[in-house]
Amino acid sequence: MSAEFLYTIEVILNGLLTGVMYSLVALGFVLIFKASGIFNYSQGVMALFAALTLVGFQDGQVPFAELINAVLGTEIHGFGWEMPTILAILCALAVMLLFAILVERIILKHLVNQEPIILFMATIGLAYFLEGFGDLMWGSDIKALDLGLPQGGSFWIEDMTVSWAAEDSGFYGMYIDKLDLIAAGVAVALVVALTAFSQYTRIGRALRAVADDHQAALSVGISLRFIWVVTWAIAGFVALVAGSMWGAKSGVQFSLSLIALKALPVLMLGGFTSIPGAIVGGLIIGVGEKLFEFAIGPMVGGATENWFAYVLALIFLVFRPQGLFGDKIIERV
Amino acid sequence: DLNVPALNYRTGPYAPSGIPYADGFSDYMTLLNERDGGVGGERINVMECETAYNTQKGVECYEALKGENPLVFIPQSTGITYQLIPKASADGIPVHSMAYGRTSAVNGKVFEWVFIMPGTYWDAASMMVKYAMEQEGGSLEGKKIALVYHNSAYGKEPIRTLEELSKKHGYTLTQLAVDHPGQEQKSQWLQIRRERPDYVFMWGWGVMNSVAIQEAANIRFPMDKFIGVWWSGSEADVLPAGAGADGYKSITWHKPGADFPAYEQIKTLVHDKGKAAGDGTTIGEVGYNRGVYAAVIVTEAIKAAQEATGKSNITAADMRDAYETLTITAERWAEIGLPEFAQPLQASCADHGAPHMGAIQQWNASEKTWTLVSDFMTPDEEVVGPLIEEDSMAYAAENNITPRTCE
Amino acid sequence: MLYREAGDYKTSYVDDAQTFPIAFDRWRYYVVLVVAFAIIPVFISDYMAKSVMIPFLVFCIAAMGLNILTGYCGQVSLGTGGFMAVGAYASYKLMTAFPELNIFFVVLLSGGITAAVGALFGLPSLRIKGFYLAVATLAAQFFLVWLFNKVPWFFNYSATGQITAPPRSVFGVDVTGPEVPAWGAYLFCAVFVFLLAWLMRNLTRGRVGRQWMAIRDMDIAAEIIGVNPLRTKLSAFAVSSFYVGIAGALFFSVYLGAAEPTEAFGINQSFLVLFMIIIGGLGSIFGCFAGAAFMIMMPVLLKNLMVDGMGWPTTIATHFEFVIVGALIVAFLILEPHGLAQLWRLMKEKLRLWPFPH
Amino acid sequence: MTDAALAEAKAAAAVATTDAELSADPAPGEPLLRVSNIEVIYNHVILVLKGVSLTVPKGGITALLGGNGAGKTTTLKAISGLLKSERGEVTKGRILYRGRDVAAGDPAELVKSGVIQVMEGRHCFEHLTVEENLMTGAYTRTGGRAEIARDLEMVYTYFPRLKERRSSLAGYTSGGEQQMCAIGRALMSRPETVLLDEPSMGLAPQLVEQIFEIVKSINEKEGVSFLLAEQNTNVALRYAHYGYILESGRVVMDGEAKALRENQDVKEFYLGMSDQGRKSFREVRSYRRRKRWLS
Amino acid sequence: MSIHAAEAASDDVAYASQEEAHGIEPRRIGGTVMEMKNITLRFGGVTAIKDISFDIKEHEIRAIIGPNGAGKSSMLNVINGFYHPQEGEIWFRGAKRGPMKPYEIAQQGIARTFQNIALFKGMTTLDNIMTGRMTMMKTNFWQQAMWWGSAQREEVEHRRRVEEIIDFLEIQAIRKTPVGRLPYGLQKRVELGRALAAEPKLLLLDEPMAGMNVEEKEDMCRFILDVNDEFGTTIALIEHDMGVVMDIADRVVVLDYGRKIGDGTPEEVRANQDVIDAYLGVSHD
Ligand SMILES: Nc1ncnc2c1ncn2[C@@H]1O[C@H](COP(=O)(O)OP(=O)(O)OP(=O)(O)O)[C@@H](O)[C@H]1O
Ligand SMILES: Nc1ncnc2c1ncn2[C@@H]1O[C@H](COP(=O)(O)OP(=O)(O)OP(=O)(O)O)[C@@H](O)[C@H]1O
Ligand SMILES: [Mg+2]
Ligand SMILES: [Mg+2]
Repeated sequence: MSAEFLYTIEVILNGLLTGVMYSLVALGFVLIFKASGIFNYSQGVMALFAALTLVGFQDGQVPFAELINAVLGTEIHGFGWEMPTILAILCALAVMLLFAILVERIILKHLVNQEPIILFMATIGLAYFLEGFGDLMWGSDIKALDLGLPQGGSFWIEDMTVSWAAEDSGFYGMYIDKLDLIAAGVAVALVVALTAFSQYTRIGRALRAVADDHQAALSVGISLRFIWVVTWAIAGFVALVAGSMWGAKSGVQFSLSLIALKALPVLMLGGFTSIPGAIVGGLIIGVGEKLFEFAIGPMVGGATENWFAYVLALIFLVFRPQGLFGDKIIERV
Repeated sequence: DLNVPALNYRTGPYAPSGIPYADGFSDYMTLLNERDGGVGGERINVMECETAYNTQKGVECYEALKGENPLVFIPQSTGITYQLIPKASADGIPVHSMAYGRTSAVNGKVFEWVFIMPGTYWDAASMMVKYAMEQEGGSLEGKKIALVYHNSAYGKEPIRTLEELSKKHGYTLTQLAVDHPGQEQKSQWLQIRRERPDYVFMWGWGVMNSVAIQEAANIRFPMDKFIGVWWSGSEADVLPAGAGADGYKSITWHKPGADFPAYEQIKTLVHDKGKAAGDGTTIGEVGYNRGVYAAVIVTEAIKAAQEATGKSNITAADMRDAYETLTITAERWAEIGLPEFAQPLQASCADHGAPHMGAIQQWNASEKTWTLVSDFMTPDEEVVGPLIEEDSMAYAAENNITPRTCE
Repeated sequence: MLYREAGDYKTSYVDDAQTFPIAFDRWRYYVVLVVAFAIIPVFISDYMAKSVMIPFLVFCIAAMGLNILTGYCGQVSLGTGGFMAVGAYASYKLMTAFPELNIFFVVLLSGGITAAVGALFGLPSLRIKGFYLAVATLAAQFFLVWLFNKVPWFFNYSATGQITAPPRSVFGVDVTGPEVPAWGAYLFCAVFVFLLAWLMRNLTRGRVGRQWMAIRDMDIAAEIIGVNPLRTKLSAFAVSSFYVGIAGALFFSVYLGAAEPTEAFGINQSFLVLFMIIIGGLGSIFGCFAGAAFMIMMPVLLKNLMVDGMGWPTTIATHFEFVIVGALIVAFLILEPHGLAQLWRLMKEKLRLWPFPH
Repeated sequence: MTDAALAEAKAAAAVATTDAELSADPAPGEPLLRVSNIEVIYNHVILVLKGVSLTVPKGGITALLGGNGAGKTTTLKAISGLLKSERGEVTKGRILYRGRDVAAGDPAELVKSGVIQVMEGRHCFEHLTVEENLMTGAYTRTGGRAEIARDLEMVYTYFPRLKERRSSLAGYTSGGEQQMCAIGRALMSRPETVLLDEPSMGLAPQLVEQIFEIVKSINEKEGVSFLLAEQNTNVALRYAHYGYILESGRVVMDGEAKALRENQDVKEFYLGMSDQGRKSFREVRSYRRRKRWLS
Repeated sequence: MSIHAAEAASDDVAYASQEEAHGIEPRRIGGTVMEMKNITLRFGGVTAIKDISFDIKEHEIRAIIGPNGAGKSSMLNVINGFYHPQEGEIWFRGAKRGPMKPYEIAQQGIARTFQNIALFKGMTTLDNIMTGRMTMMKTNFWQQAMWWGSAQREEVEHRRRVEEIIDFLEIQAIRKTPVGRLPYGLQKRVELGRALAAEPKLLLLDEPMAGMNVEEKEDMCRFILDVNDEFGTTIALIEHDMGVVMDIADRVVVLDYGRKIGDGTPEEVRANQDVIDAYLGVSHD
């Protein structure tokens, strides 16, 4: 096989895996949208917040240290202990659950039956809040997140594939990032579990009902409050997963919240309401943007990935306005 | 009191880089106030204004502070610098964009109010090439250099210089743009893996740096051939990559570490008294040292201005004049408790960017320290000089400025 | 009962359709005009102009633009930043290519160019709706910014891609460049705001506005009763982009003076303008002003209060600023989901009844 | 009903409303739900209900009649707690169900305690299939699957048309099919009290009868109480036991259904009968009626 | 009675006599305005309309009735171009209609109301009715932008016409109320106003009287009859209240499961056994 060809395969494979990383973030969006019709802008910030909390627990940081020091004039920074990873994850999960409850109590409860754009706006307000709050709580410096997950190319795959090309073609073997592989596994597991949950359980059906019509859902006795807590808690869990995967790559700091922007085209392409759509969308976007950057990028100066992902999604949408797997947009009079 | 604004960014996407700098700058000023009662009998009043690295907020800070007799603005962002150059020049307040901002503003004939000490991006690019050349035994003929850059005005700065230099030294240059914020760089690094450049230079910023270093480690690119510009070489950039970052290099214009007498004094006179600007943990970090460097330049200029005018309460115009004639000798560095901290410098009417010198530092991941691995170098004037001349003259023409002669 | 309409009879349809049918409102409007054009310019300081008034005015225009599209025509757009960039770069190219052209016309032309670009990017709106469209407009946002960053022609081949506005004047008074007097820049923007608000009122009170609103409220029914959806949506995109383009041109040339696309016209800008119109009130001209005032002045106010007033460290103050602005957005939405404009209307309705509760 | 009798009935109702304590476990015929003198304001300014009182006895079918905008829907929503989601508020008065004040409660709780509303304007879940729509009705039920499946079959026997369309998205079904779906959905919850808002709207005449037959049979067989807001006065009064007539936010008349049917005004305005029998809709152009109770 | 018999009976004489039976002068019912020929409409597996043909004559009130889900609303949707039938032809005013967009059809003079009210919720009653006149407004965009002058003149002129409709429908009091707040019945009336404002040649009404009590239905009937009389508007009407249909319709077409099971005068239809079985059930009044 020619090296060119193998490189293309490599790009495609890596695109697929990167796409799965996007899907992890997109899943959180889909969950909340599917379950309440809310386009949750704060999903990215939630991922950041979850990851910050995880690192905070791991490193034994004192929450609000900066504020406490400023107000009381003290000099505290840490508890001086390090929490085992598992325990830290559990604690972070508990925090996300608490967060879900508070969001419902303080915000959503008052916004029943509002138009989608109003709810969207409220989540933007929430994002603002959480951004400031997360920084206040954990500080805005960069933190390394070590969950003990392997990273870097898999030697085994490289060694296995290096012989596929001619000796002197300069082919190193396929590069596959181990972290990406793990993320892919996690994402697939999540998708399977969540799809089953939303499609085949009583609560899952209620989730979809709420998304369609808040009032009608109330009228048949579905407790919006309960449903919202459930979905936001699950979304918080997904945010934690996404936040820690991405955090392992880039460190945990503010920019982590911007991964939401990479998830949006995925969401759009897969359909806002489809959990499997998030994965398929991620794969298409991942491959599409990587291939474009690989093949066309050098001709136009590169850095095309950000916009190309959106344009790609846009092209799909023109043919399928509800995304690949999204719920049909019912147009009737 | 002497008012020195500090447009810091302790929040937002670049906070990890902004925090240590802000700490260093303020701590040094506090030290002077505590130890010497300020400069020339006047206490220094650092007016912090949070920009979050955002241009609009930067402009607001400028407008809020310009009425309070500020001596000099240090914008802390290339974007803000571009805003301030015309404004501050009109208002008669010097702008010190310390190794960032508009490179051609180093030409004092055109940009009377702008200072770039200790050097420009073009200096940096040229010195990095020089270093690579030394490593390769004096020639880069037939070598490949890849530039990974932040897709913004800042990131594009070195391209022209590197292109000129490639003509001169015969290497080929591959440019790889990374879009803001740069969380995802798989394509770029796969390409690097494919093309196997001999060197990778990086003009990165924020999260892009740490991701790039992580990716480089992932593809097992030899880290000692991976050199970042000075804004891509601080603790925040290498720490997230952990052990993988070991051996990563970057250019710098001052020594790393906290091994200076002045730092001891900062610890005892500032930190121990609870007057630290931050939480006191950033001391000795690259960013911190940069803050100290900026503070030294400012205070030395104040001192010079006080000496030149004979009064302690100087104005922004005095400050400008002092900047233009600023001299800091090696002895002076030692005198202020920072021996060999940075190179001696001598600014002039035409050259606002002295001393134009840099050295390469390398990261040791196990000890979590930077160490200098080269001597201080000078840039290739032959290449950089004409570029600066061309760009600054274009600006002058566009804005109807008649350059000074600087006799 | 200060505020009432009793006794204020209208005898013609023209009177009945006027902008401020209630005499008290009319007077208040005249007072605002006098303050804006005669009093503020005399007293305005550099800080007030540069940090508060000019950004406020510029964002009023952008908010009006987006409100036409989103508030009146129901098409949510997140491409505002990108369209502002089009306005900015258009004005830069026009200013440098035709130095003789008066800046007033430069700004108008920039709006026109942006309108064309906006209409182009509005094409998918025929098929794509709701949040899908919102996300799709991000394609415009990212693509435009990338374009201005990559194609050297747009920034006149300068080394770094930064663009700087050359000095230009109107009636001998500088409005762009470094030597601008605060009142000059302020008035220049204020005139645009006034003209564009008037234009917006005209467009939204008649046939065009009704077509937009019909599409917004129920596009299928609108089509069935005779509204051409393509023309209507595209016209909304074009008019909206015209406003946003003007805002971008003013933002770059009068307010910032220099810009690079990635930062000044990033996605944050898109969101900021969207906040404004939602907080202010969708489908309301007053809402644009209220929303812009809220989003521009609130942070400045908070900052001054916390840092200068209470002497808090800047970091903590900034974090709190986020927390407070976020909390306020949510609080306002809970209080009145239809924005400040609706709050204002309800207040007026209550005032009319006052002192009776119903 | 004579004026005197009417006044008497009103006085009796007033006495009853002051009697706050309702039995938590009423016997058939005793008040199950009581609305006392409620006032509802939308958006803080629009006063819609101006003191409405009514009582629903256990095991009874109570009709709520009245013209457009009289406030029927608002009354029902006030009871079921859905007002809050429309920015409406009960500012005065009390709503007691089984002796418990439900005005401030969670709608879901109310459904759990057996009160379900069929909303005006159908409100099906568009993106769920007809069958899934019906299943959401059983959301609050804790009984076994078998029981739910049995009830589903029952709904399908009531509305065979739904069975045919069971797997199509509710959003694509016709107006009448959606109406059946909404009613069927409510029945799926095995309610104790049903608030029916315009069940006959958009249904074919045959089906209207059928629906009321269903109501009647459920009422008789299972003792389910109904409060129904209806415009189709004719049918409503034939099946209801007791009726209230609402006019711009006030109860203007109430009484046994039979008595109401005999009332001159009701005959004329709600049943379309005049002294000469039923009028043709063609003749309406030549006259306008005036309501007596409004003068 | 078989379908053919029902069709055969539908000649002008038949309803002239019906008119006389009601003691009102016979209206000038003219030639065929609209003709549907063998329309078939499918949605995936569902066939909503199967091979239906019928016509609408000028100035008549044509009722369409049938059980729920029979395809009545779909038929109206076909007429105004929202649904495109897979088979069949539509002839309007003597010409076969090609593929057209709904708004083009509206511009030809077909207006309608909807079963699920489709008013523009964010606008006032006045604005809603003014949108009905959109197709008749001629000033261009620039004139609108300037307002003073032609745009304003035009606005006032149309406003005058709309005020007439408002007076006619007796909704003066809610002129400036946002329609979202109105009770159901008034919304239906506003919707009728919006359709009337377009001065249509053919008016399609989808259950205009659903959710009304007798008094309101009478009002609505009056409006419909007046429109029909005064403006000579042709009306196609879906309604489940048989009293109304029998009283005001000139001819009735009955659909069931997408098929036509009856067509003729109200009396004929009422006597049709198929119709009784499928739709009417036992009559109660
Ligand atoms: N969300 C709302 N906001 C403001 N006003 C409202 C709202 N909902 C209803 N109203 C007003 O309340 C009054 C009563 O409305 P309601 O819907 O209860 O009447 P109804 O008796 O059910 O009439 P219909 O028979 O037409 O359904 C109406 O005048 C209406 O304008
Ligand atoms: N867009 C669509 N997609 C799928 N099925 C549809 C669609 N529109 C209508 N149908 C189906 O076609 C059939 C006829 O629907 P239609 O709305 O015409 O009924 P209708 O006669 O108006 O009934 P009703 O009296 O209940 O309003 C129904 O079974 C409906 O489910
Ligand atoms: Mg109602
Ligand atoms: Mg129908």
